[in-house]
Amino acid sequence: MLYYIGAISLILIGMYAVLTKKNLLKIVIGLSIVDSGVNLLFISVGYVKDATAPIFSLPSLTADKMVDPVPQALVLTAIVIGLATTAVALGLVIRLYDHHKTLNINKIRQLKW
Amino acid sequence: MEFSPVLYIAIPLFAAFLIPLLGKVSKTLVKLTPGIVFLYLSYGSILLFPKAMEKPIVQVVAGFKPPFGISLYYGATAAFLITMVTIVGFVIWLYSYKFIIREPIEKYYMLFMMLITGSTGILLTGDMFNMFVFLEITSIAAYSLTAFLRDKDGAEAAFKYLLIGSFSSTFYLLSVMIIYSYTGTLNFADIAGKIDLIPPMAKGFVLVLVLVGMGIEAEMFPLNGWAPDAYSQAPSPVGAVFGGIVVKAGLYAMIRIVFLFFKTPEVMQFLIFMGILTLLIAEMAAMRQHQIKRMLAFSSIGQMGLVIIALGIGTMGSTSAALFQMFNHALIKSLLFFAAGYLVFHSGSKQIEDLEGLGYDKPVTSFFFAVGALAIIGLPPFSGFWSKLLILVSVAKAGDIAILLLILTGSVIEAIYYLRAVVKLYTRKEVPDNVRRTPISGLVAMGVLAAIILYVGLYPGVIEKWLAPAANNLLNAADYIKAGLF
Amino acid sequence: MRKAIAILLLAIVGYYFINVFIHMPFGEKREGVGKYYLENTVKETGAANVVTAIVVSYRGFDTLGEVTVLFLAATGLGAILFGKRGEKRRLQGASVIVKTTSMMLYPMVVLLGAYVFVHGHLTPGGGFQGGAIIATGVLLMFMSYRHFNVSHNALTWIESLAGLTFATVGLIGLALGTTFLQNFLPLGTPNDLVSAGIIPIIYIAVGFKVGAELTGVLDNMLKTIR
Amino acid sequence: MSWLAVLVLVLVVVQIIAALFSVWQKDLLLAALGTSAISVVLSVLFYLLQAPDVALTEAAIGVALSTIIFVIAIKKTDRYEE
Repeated sequence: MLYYIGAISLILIGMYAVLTKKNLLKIVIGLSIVDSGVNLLFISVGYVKDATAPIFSLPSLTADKMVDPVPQALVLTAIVIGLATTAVALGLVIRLYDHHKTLNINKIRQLKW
Repeated sequence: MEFSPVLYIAIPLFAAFLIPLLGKVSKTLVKLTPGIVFLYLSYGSILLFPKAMEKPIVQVVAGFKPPFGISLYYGATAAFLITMVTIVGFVIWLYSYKFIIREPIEKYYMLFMMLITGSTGILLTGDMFNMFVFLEITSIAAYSLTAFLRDKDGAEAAFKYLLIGSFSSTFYLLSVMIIYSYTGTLNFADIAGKIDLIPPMAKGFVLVLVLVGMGIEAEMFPLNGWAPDAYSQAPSPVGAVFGGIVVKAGLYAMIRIVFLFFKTPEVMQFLIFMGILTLLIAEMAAMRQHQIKRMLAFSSIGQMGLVIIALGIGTMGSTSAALFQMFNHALIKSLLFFAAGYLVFHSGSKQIEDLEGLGYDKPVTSFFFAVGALAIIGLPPFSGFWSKLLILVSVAKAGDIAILLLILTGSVIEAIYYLRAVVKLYTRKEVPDNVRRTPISGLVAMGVLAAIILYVGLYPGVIEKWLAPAANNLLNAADYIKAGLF
Repeated sequence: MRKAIAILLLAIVGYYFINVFIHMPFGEKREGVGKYYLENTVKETGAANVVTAIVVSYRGFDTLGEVTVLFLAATGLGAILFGKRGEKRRLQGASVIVKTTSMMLYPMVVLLGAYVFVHGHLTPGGGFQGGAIIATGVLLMFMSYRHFNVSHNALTWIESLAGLTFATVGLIGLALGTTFLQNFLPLGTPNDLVSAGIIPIIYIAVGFKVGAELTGVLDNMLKTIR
Repeated sequence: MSWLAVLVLVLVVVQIIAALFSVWQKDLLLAALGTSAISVVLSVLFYLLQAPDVALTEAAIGVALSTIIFVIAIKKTDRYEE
């Protein structure tokens, strides 16, 4: 339960940053915090009490005493995708800074938002 | 080896990984690759098309039966839309061939090919998380291509798109998570059978998450703020891909999920309502635009609104009309973007004002623009006429006069601003001598699209006979479940 | 004003979140595909690590897509930052101690990365983690040596060949009359290094590809002139 | 409450503080380090949730690479938020 609360707080804090911050890099940081929150939420959904990791490294481990492996596999994918998005976002930030010499969105806005 | 639906993804991916190596040999080879890929895929689609119309082809990946492995669901609707995507994709490639002269060319072609492949994947997949992956492929290619010209506005539009797009994917991922936590499965057909395991509160939340997440891709009001900027700042062929292909994929995904999991009268009413809002607000906004590509972008949003209305009505007739409209819109909007791309190039300005007199200076390109404009308004003898007529008939049959009138209002506004642009084009004015010509490949691309539009307009039967199975496949959830979980 | 709207919006979202998750069972066993994977993975794929089996085999198609996402990000970053490259980095070279340490650490880090992805089907970790570790090692060298450079040619070759290997392994399955990405090699004994059919091949390809792509991303960003 | 629950509580609180810190910190470099701290805690939490694969990924990607690309981006732009 504690995990859920932590994860949801992360998501909300990240979204708050994205919605209110004026600095481009801050917005990207907010996005990455949201990503972390979603990942934590997903893993905690797959958790089973008193179970082990889903790896049959010892003969004594049995299938009915293991956590759900599917969320783990999906989060693995999601983390990498999050990194890809962050990289592209930061590339765009560098480009924008190059044009405007500022990171403040209020000074950048040319197109209507 | 028989053509299998998985090749829609596998071959472009293979080609994309090959492009950097080909780039070391020659640039021409790189430029030709996407064309060959799409030509081959179009050929495959046409082979596969009749089979998929009879019975959905469910292709298993990695040899595990659904729901344990990922399966691709190539049903009639998907077949209809994917065939459209591959053909339009080929034509857009043809147009790009001479249009894109800016380096890095091999990166452009790679991203361009993956943008279309990602959309194909969204249309094809039968697995919820797999759809997320393809959504991300599409989005990342789209962000990069929006900023491809590397100017001020391009980077800004791309950043805006990225911001909204990240919200879209986060929401979608959250919905996948909630669904998985209750049903324990990710396969669409399997989830549809177990949807009642989700308690009502969570189900409502999932619905909101999906509508917001996919609504952003489908440009539903009020989530479409990214679209006009992205469309107008991206290179023209990319604008055509956005309007012709990516939006269709997003809309299909949203409608597929809603129809499979949440098909209640209230949701359908809500779709109609949102469709009307999208249509009217977008058409009104398009009216006020001074830049031609922004006008096209808003018109594209408006057309999506029209499609959402027709899908929301949810009868057999309206659904097939909606699919027909999607098909027409893909062709016509691509044509308009093609023509607008060269008109902007020739006049050196994005403003509609500055197009004055180009109709005499660049007759062929302007003619194609006029054809596109008339077709999208819905005048005979072009294909746009039939789909709009079918939508109106189906709305009238459903007995809702208010909706009918609102659609007509939208269409009238649309007609006004398109005709305004066309009239501007054909107003006589001395234009400074312009030696730049529209290259042959661009003209051929436009010609092909115009020919298809005219042909379908004269013989609507060629498309119409496929609409019934496609609409049936979209509407009939029970069949989907049965086919998806053999 | 903007903050007030944001807080209001987030309050609504948060309210729904809490309402949904307060009822979500935590730490309970669940029926569904997860259970099936736990019971059948060793038998069907020969991999001891169930997560790896899911990532590479059951949901291998996702992984192919994921590799592509990373590939697109590297390509897209190259396109966005194109023309902004300067060969001169402003970064100062590090001190002798740092340099020597990195020189010693570098091969070990790369080796660790390789170990992680070669053993992906047996122990925690795999292609993505291994690739990321290798990229970190390269970064170490970037940071401490001003003139350290990776060959672009080599990166392109590694990236492309690894991607082609993945796609080809998939297509072989199709060509043999089974399905895309289906295993066509013997499964071997679980917990052996050479076991689990095509899983190690794919994960090694993924490891090389991810390593090359992330290095490319870092290189692209580092060499951008301000 | 077992010691494990206390540990989780502490970690979650640290994580939330780190998130708030990186959102409100005006020095972007420190904010980026804040996200790195979030990832470290996240990685430990993943380990406690019996997900070693994901913990390893988060450690390699979230802690190291993601932070580094942030730092590079900050170096190429402005360090302080206005």
